Amino acid sequence: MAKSHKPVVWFPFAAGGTVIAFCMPVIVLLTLLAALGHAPAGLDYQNMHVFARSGLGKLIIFGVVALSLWSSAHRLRCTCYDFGLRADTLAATVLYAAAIFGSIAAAVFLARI
Amino acid sequence: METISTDVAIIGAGGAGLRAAIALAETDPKLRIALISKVYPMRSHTCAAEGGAAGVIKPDDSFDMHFDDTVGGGDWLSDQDCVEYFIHEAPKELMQLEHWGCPWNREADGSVAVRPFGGMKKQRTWFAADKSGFHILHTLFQTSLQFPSISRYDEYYALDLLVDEGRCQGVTAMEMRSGELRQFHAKAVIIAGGGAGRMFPFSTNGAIKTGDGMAMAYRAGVPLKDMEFVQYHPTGLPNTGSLLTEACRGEGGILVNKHGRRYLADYGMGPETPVGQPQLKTMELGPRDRVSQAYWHELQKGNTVTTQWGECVLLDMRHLGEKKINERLPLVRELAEAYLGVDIVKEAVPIRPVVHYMMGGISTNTAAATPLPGLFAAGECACVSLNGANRLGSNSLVELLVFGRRAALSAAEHVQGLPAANAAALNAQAEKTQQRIGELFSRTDGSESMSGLRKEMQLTMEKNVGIYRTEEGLQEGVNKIHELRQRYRRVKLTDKSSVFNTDLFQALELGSMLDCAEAVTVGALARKESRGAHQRLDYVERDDKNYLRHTMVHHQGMDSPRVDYLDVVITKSPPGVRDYSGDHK
Amino acid sequence: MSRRPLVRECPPTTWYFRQPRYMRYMSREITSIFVGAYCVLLVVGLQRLADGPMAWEGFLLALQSPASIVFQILALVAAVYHAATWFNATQKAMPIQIGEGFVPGKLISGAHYAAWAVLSLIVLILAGVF
Amino acid sequence: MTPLKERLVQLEVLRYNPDTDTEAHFQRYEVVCQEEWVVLDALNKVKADIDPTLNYRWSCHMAVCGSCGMMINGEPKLSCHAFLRDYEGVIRVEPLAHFPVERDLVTAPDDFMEKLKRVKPYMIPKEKKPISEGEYKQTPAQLMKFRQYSMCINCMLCYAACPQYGLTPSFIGPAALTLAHRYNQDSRDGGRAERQEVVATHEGVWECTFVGACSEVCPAQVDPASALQQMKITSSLDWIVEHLIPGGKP
Ligand SMILES: Cc1cc2nc3c(=O)[nH]c(=O)nc-3n(C[C@H](O)[C@H](O)[C@H](O)COP(=O)(O)OP(=O)(O)OC[C@H]3O[C@@H](n4cnc5c(N)ncnc54)[C@H](O)[C@@H]3O)c2cc1C
Ligand code: SF4
Ligand code: F3S
Ligand code: FES
Repeated sequence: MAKSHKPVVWFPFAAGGTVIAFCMPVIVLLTLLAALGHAPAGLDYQNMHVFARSGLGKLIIFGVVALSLWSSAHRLRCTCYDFGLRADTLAATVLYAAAIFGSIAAAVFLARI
Repeated sequence: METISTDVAIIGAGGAGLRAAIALAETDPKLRIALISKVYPMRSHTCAAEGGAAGVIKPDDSFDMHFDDTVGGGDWLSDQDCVEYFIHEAPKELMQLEHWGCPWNREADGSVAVRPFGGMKKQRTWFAADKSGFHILHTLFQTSLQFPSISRYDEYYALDLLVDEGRCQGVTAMEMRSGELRQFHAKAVIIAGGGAGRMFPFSTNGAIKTGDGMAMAYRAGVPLKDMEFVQYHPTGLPNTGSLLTEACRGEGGILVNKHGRRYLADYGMGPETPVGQPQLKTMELGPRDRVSQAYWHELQKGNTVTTQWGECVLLDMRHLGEKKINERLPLVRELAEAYLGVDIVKEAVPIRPVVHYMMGGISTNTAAATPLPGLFAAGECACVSLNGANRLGSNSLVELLVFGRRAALSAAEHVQGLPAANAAALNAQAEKTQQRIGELFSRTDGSESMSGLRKEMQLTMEKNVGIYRTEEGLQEGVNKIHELRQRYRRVKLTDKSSVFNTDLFQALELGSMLDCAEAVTVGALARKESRGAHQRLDYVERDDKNYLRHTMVHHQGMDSPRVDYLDVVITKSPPGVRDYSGDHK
Repeated sequence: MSRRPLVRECPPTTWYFRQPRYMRYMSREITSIFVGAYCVLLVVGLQRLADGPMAWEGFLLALQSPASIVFQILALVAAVYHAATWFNATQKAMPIQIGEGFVPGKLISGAHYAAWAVLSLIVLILAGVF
Repeated sequence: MTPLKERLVQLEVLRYNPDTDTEAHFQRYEVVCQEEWVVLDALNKVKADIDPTLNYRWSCHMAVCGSCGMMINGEPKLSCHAFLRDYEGVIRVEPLAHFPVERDLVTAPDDFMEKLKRVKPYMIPKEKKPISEGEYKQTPAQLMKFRQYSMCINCMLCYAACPQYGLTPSFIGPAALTLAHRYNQDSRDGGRAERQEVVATHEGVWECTFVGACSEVCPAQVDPASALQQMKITSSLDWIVEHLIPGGKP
């Protein structure tokens, strides 16, 4: 048995899990406020645009989105297996591809801002 | 019947068996080793040992002191050449275990720590919290995994030795999961089958300690030595018999009766030492036989505490404080809490003496050899005459190592240049075992229930061969066990299946225990003196003139066994007085 | 007659009904569906942000649909549940030994909770919620 | 003297005898027990007084030999440490999950035994030295670093609890991996690289999805889940060193 290359996917999963834990609840809270019609000032176009245009802002946004996507994709892959879906390679390919695609999209959009 | 050819067959994979296997593998990697055990190695009862293992290591200690403690503790029934060998090997073996990874407790500077123990004049007991035996067993088992020459036969129940041309040449064993009998043809056999405490109803011993190894050798003509010396441990839980290690007292726990008196002071172990400052070989750190006997006297005087589990005395450890208890006696705390509902940090625990260890066993010499060529024995099943009339706590675990290894060296030497076995003769013998089992299965007129016989045996042993013994009681015990052995021939199997038939194994174990029980009772009746763990109310004094000798009990089929004696080897310590009062220096 | 061991399979699609702790595990794992979906929402939001003020306003407006509200509530629950399980796990993954003893697990997890609260508060303040 | 409280206990025990049965079935027993007894005591009473054909393993009756693991009301437990006082109604007793059943409550632990061997759970010393040179020094702090992981009694409850082992039997599993960790963490040992050959494979730590059930059922507080998560982190760091740092050796 050769050593596994699992760390390639597991490390970003673990990093993403941490990012989700720390950041996601508050981000969802913000958009939920917006959804309830109480959008905080920070979500105004002006403010968001300034934030997303700064280098640091871009980095933070991309980091959060990409790592969270990856982490979720990886966990979903395991969950598929847990639910009895034995086509693990297929699940992995589809989900990781989706995560990568999402990340690239995020990068492209960020670049356009 | 399938035949398995090997160089050395080891029966038992507890501490002694595993140590022997490793020693053989290290001595000569070409030797084929069959390690046969009725349980997976890590289930062996060595795992239950809590307190620790004795070996001289600290600068204030000396071999002479360990020698004196062992010989005196054994009431001068130990063979002194054997003790001499043992004490010198002990530290080496414990160090070897350290090198194999045993998690011994440590001093701040990283060296191995030792603790005080009953009957020892110096602190010399190596320990791994209160799971010393557990760690020793698992360290040995795990170490053994690296040797390809050790073939394990786990859950094989060994039945009979194969003896031809006056040499032991193998053993028959049943694979428990298939019920198939196998014969092991071996140039040498080492028995490491453990003790036989299950003869008694109330014991610290696990269910597997049924004396199979002793009985096997005994039936093959090897005498059992000093079987009447049965050790009671003073501190067992009154309901399950689970042991609260001697380390409870080593760390400073005290024993009190219902009046709160530290009664040991009344039985030659005083004067009282200050609470929480245990003094070696005094009061609570007296030897097991004395401390257990003191309980009996307290019981007679009505000084015991009546609990729902019977008459008890109290073991008080509250003054040690929670921190020390958690650090040094975590298992004790857990056991008392779980099985008795007593938190030792807050309450004194009711305890009573419980059968613990067999000083006697298969007669071996210092080379771990039995009188039957090719047969070696080590561990609790053997009586190499280290422990004499009373084993000191923490000498046994080391005995497993020292004599497990010694048996291996002797066996390795024995197998050199042996002629090929006469397979036909061995086959014929194995067939006999086959028939014996077959007969047990096909017996339809069996009238005796196994659990019934077992209960009668246990009650007899408790009643007639307990802490204190009398001529009358012993005679009754001898008669009763003899009767039970006859009745055992009509024991009936309810379960006739082939796979993992524990009804069958319990029946076979009962047979072993009855054989051992007969040796115990007969030996005890014949020994008309009081020495160590053998205390007679009708012969209260030690009688060195007549009984400074080992009892040798020889199997005589269904007849009563024959008893003769063997002189004790005395090299430098003439019999003296066992002094456990505070005055000894 | 001989051995014929009975193999009792672990049912691959329904095993998690066997023990409550398996259900707890599965709920933790399932949070990833909501978190993942929410990430997609974030990417869409980025796109809208890139498309200009009108698009962004439209995005914020679209968030107010009932379906979106329900989804975000679920996503919030999932995110919080994830966070709790994650912080509780830190003490297992990263035990800290000081001398002979270990830092109590509760302390390690607790520190994470505290950091989480502080971080969330800062974000809320920066976002102008208060 | 407080009298012993007695109680009529109903047991529902899974029975299977390969000689006669094609399938397993439950059998009901009623035994009078003492309130403070454990399930094992009840089984012993059944075997002695009611049904000698009932089969199960046990020895120490003090939760240290690891032989008496069973599913009790669906939960992996040592039957000598499962107190009747904690149960009401009918108590359902089954053999340990995820292992083939030889007979009644007796399972075949072969797979576990083989895996144990594969992780090399023995000292591979950093530097060998003869016994005569004395002990390898180890401070109490260094001892505490691995002591918890050396407490495993090999009872296999964690295997019966871990669904990933049930679903993917090739998984090395919690206890064996934890023993590898035990030696890796031992200051005297230098065998980690060898053990990684097994630990860092797919069948090693990577099959674990941190269900955590192993640690919840462990009767010896070994906390295998913790060991496995730590091993995932160190194995990942190894991978980075090995693949991303030129000439890097873990
Ligand atoms: C509760 C307790 C605490 C103790 N504490 C201490 C202590 O602190 N210090 C100390 O020095 N000593 C202690 N002792 C004593 C010591 O632990 C034992 O004497 C010792 O462990 C016995 O080891 P052994 O290898 O001889 O036998 P065991 O470990 O009992 O092993 C016997 C082996 O023989 C096998 N076997 C038996 N019959 C058969 C058969 N028919 N076929 C195949 N295999 C068979 C078994 O499977 C087993 O593997 C304690 C004992 C007990 C019970
Ligand atoms: S880790 Fe715990 S549950 Fe698993 S085998 Fe070891 S002691 Fe048993
Ligand atoms: S239950 Fe199984 S999945 Fe991992 S944390 Fe324990 S091994
Ligand atoms: S009987 Fe030994 S662990 Fe239960």
